[in-house]
Amino acid sequence: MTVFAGHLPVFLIALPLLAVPLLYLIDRLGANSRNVALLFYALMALAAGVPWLPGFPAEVVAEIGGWPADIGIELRLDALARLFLPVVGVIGLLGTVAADPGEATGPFYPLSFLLLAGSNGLILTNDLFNAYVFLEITSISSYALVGFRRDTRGFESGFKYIVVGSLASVLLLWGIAGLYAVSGTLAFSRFAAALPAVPGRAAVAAAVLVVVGLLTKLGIAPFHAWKADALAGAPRSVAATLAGATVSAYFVVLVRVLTTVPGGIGFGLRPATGGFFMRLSAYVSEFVAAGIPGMLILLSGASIIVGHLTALRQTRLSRLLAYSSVAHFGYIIAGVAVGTVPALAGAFLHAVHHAFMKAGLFLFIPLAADSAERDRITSLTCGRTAPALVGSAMIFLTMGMVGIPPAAGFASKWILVLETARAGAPFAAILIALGGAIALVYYLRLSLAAVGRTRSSSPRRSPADVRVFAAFLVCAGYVFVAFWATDLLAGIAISVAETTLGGGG
Amino acid sequence: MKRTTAALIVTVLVVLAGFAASELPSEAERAEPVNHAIRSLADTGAVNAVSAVLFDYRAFDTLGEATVIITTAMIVAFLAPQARASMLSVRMSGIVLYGVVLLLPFIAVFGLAIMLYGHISPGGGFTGGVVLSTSAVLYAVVYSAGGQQSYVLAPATNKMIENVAMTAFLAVGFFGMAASGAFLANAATGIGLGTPGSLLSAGTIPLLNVISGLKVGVGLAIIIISLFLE
Amino acid sequence: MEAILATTAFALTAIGLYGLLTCRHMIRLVLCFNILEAAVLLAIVLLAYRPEALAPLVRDGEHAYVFPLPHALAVTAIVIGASLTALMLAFIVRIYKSRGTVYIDELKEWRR
Amino acid sequence: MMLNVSVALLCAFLLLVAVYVVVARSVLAAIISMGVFSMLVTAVFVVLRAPDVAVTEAVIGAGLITAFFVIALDKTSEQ
Repeated sequence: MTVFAGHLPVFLIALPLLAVPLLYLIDRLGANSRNVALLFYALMALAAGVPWLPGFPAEVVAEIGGWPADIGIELRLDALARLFLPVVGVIGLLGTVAADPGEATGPFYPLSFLLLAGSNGLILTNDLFNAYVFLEITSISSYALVGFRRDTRGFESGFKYIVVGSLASVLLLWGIAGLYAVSGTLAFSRFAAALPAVPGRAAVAAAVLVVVGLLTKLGIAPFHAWKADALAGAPRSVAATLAGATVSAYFVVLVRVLTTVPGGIGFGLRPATGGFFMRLSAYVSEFVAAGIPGMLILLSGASIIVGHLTALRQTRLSRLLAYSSVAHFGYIIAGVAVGTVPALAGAFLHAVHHAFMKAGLFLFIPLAADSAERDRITSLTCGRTAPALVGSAMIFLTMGMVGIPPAAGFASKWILVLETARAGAPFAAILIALGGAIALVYYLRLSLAAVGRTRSSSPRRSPADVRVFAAFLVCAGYVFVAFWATDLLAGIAISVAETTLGGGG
Repeated sequence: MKRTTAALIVTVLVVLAGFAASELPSEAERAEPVNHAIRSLADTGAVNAVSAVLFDYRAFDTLGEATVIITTAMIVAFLAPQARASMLSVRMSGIVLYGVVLLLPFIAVFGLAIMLYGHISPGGGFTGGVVLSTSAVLYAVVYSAGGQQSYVLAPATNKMIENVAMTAFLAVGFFGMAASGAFLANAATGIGLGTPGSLLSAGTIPLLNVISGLKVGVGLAIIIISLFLE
Repeated sequence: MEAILATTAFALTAIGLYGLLTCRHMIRLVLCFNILEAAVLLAIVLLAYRPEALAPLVRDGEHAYVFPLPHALAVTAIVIGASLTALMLAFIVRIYKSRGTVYIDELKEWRR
Repeated sequence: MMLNVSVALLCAFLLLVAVYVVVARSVLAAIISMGVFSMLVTAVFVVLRAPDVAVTEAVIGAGLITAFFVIALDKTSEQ
């Protein structure tokens, strides 16, 4: 068990890479590579769950080439990785299973595996530059998958995504160079020891560049302009993977940077006293003084406002969901910026819940729209396969997005509101609560439009439909089960947050 | 965007960056980073310390980097239309044709040399691979002018080499894992490091040099030829 | 000398960013990305430089050598940058084929 | 001192070429000056005693990428 456990981080990255020549070989032999790809992907998702088995060590460190972190690269399977590996694996699997066989031609499955390898690498690596390399693998595969339909819209949104993503990469590279210049190391686990506890201007600027690069990849306002185009131009199953799995991997790197670089998070904002305007000016000066957490709080507030208000005006479901993602990552980043253990736990919990809810809603589109192109909210219906079930599951998922009780989104959002308020960022708390109200308006509109209208044309059922249906139901089922398992999940999230804050800083 | 606005934004950003960089910690305050060059000869047997970092200390980065090339080649080949298109409409003169034929072996040998001597002298797998791909592309461009397509290696062969190289890279990694317990291990596997400076030294580094060179060269050849076919 | 080169790296970044913000032609946009990339590479390689240190071709233990790690990072970044450039250009060619323009402000998806 | 002056000249030339890449009327001129730019960056790498980076930049930056650009320009300017 221990020998295997020590190798698991490497296997989680190397086996998806090995899948690329494997699929090529199967194609050459003339067999259908699709089923093999799905089987292999399912195995990888299962492998991502292995660290949860009893008896698995709490932290596994795999030194690549036998070199320790200061001269080589280390993979580290810690609590944070343990939490997010299954999320990435399962949602990636759902997206791959749900792929339309007409669209999933050519290098689709190899690219899915590269996406998985990149995401797993991002989650596992303990080295900033190695994270950059995996970020590029992940990004390049997602650029390609966004343009995969080879139509004008796909190409244009793909190109926009590439331009913004490359700019983010350049910023990230500058930040990496800066952090190496001030600390002399690239390993996350060594930044704290290599930098003074009160970092100088150069260290903060380098960390800000890295953080801004990652926020751009996450799609936080004002760096979110690419997100709606990319998610609307991509094939639906790919959009589910990108909005759920890939983003989670970027988020893990962001958390690793913030918890290991001095001046990141881990100290709360001080609550201000006095009258409203006094408090407001105190907040403004404190944001400046608070450095990176202050910047994160400001950006998260901007994301919540911009995301929800733009989502309100959308007529197409995929764009609505993309802007809603912007707002929800605003919530998550607010929790991260506050930086206390419960707030961070709330952020992790919401990131996991949001990944499943958003993936589920993206999978709703192929069930509800006539064709891939037409996802206008007013033209959606509840689908060919079991309309009542699809309709109620969709309503359940939207309840999760808004944060209404018997759905999973409620608990995590509640924790975020309470903890941001308690830790001295009441504006963020108010915005999160207000955002829920705005979200209620547009999700209600979606539900009213989609439910109660059955398809007039003759029902057409294809095997692909059944697979999308199954993947969609898995997401909805997660949202249902997770609500009743809130205590368990919150406990896990709190222990992850404790180790993340304690181990890094 | 208006030019003045752009200039203003850029000025503000650069002033901020300069302000930040003006406070770089001095040599005394900062922990001196590890200098791999001090230990690389003993650890890996490679004279070229950059090669030692690329293919031993941080070989995982290199695996990722080669994967990036493979991904790009896959995508660009997929984006290029499947229908046959002419590469260049002009026909090359005889002088060009014979000149290229004379030149090609030299370019190929040069690329191979850069690749094989990567652990001894500057250069290495990536550079050598690019030079090799240049020769393949030169051949394809010159001899495909005027409509007829001809390649040194057919696109299908290119693809096969790429996948074989990918498997080989991972196989070297798993060999290290089996022999010493660490993925991509080199000296720890018990492989002899040889005499520093000779061709067969530095353990797995020359092997990885050749593998990544093939991968990069073939990948870039696929990319350029696909761009031509667009 | 380090100060001159550091200033050059910052100035190149400024030029590249300015070009990114003002250029309409997509190919020129990609050129600007390459300038930005070169600026970062310059900064990274500059981190490795120490006066009086030799190039990292180790002959014996008596000399001081420049740091090989940033060089390796720079080589990796160059190759990744080349891949990104190829990808962007492939997308540009496809956009030209289907839309008939090379100017970003004439793309529909960008104006929403 | 000699070195400083020559590096300063090199950098000034580098910046000039970069500005020309951004402002040049014709895209082809910009692409070709990008090749020149890469060669100048290569020279800087040699000065900084980074032969590996210099070789890679010369082969990829000045050779390969210029070829990419020329092909792409050719493909986007045909009627």
